[in-house]
Amino acid sequence: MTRTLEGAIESVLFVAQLPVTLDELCEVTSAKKSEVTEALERIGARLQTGSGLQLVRIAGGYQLCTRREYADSVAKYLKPQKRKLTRSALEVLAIVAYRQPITGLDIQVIRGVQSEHAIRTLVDRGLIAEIGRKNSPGRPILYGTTQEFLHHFKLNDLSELPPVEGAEGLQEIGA
Amino acid sequence: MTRTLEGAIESVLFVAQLPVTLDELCEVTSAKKSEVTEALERIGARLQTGSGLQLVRIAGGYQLCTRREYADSVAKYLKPQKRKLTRSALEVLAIVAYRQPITGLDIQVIRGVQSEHAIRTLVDRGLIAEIGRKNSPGRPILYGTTQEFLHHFKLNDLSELPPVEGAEGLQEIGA
Amino acid sequence: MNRKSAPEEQETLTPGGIAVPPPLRIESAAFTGSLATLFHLARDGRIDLTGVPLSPVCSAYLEYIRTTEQLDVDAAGAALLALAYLVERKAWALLPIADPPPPQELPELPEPTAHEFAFAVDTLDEWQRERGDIFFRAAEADGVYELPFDVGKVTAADLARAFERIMERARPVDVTPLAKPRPSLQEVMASVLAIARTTSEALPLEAFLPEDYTRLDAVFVFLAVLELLRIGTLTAELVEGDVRFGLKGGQR
Repeated sequence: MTRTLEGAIESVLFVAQLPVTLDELCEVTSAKKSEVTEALERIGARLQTGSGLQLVRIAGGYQLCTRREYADSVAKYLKPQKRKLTRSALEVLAIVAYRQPITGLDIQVIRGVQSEHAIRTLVDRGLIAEIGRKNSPGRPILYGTTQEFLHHFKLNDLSELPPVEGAEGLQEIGA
Repeated sequence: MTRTLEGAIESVLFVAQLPVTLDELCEVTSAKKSEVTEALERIGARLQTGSGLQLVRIAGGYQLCTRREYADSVAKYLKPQKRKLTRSALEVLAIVAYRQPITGLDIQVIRGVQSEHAIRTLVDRGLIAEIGRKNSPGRPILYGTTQEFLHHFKLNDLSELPPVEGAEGLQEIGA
Repeated sequence: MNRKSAPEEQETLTPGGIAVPPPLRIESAAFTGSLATLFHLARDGRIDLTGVPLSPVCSAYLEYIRTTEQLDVDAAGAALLALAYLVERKAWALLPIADPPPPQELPELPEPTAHEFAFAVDTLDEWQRERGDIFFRAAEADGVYELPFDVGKVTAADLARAFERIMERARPVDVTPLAKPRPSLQEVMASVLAIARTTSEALPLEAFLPEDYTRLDAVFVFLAVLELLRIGTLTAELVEGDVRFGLKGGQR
């Protein structure tokens, strides 16, 4: 079989355990960005006809994954543990996502309730992480979201989060 | 998109870490052996046109893998992923490997420089891990190498490390 | 079990000004010692109170209150506190243990809360559900990616048969220590490869061995051939039911 740029990219995406950035793909294949982008489009299109896989843009890169239609078959094989985040963890996560860098105390002030457990859970899950220390007494930890956060919600970058500005803006979006 | 048996099988093969047997595929897709076999043939045929992947029969099952033609691209991508340890991280790793269990402070004493960052990196990479606590004030963490360490350096067990005796040997490594 | 039976030297005030319970002594299967010690052990969770009868201790305490002429109120108060604590702890210990409530599900959030993020939270929740339906290749895949090698129709049994055949003809390893160290697998692989390069034909396993070879040689050559198959340098094919090995892509 003749080698194609498409094939090379697809094989790299297959072995990658993380999203592969455009730059990485260019470097590995020694191809131009425009060529790689086009090849990625061709791969995406080809996968749309009959494949169980799809190509997604996620966490700043490209990654192969299974199609939603086959979630039950894959789940039946993998028997994954349901690891959905609870409402309160999601709330803390949203606050961190929009207000990062933010301290645990500030999160607590916004929510009005103890949030340590939720913060711990999110850190353990790798969705938020210490990204620095605040220059105030006690030098509290500043939290921010991680690549895993983008991955968990199938986001490409933080700009894809729905805009949140006070209650008015929210009603418009949610309406 | 409509669901197909082919798509379901392909998505299961994609996520599987090991070859999936015909029986497993039948069970997961609730399809007959003849149907699954035919679908597998269709997948194999489809992958032969332009894909970077191939379907192989191996170890009594079926597995998706990259085509040989793209081995160099795959290697080019995977290699830097594995070899990003800095000189100082390697130095700390060597010290831990030979002196385990060892505390962070002891590592610092041997190297004569702050080693927290390197230790953190190695812990993050799963190459060293907490293997206990020292029975001294503050009960500091004792570090040791992991299975991943052996794997990373293609070692069978720790006895395969080149022999090093005393501090002179260590300096050689760090030199 | 009363004050008189216990040593008298015990202080009723610690240096920190904390009153110490009067030295009521407790004798039981699970614990023998003073009330103060029992209190400390219970507080630190180092004793199972269910095995310690507390009612006689309470009786002894009442006896102590009634009979002591010059009652030390601080000490009596401290003892009462310790007793009350123990009784409560024991009561809890005797209660059936309920399943701990799932901590994450609990908080229906009290006011004030992060209303402005409600929409974002809903969105994240929805995205999380959607994301739960797609799967990536296992991120925890242990090990390094390796291309499975393909030997076509050749089976493990074919390889084993070829191996068995060369082993039958091999002589045992010399008992006398060898003058030169045995070659490494790398070196054997190189020699196998050199032989394979001499012809465009696929060769039987024997072809890679010298006329007179030991079992060790046979094992090494077999392993070398397997490794060369694995890395894709050699291919295997069946010729009249016999497995033959040749260079990938014909001659070189």
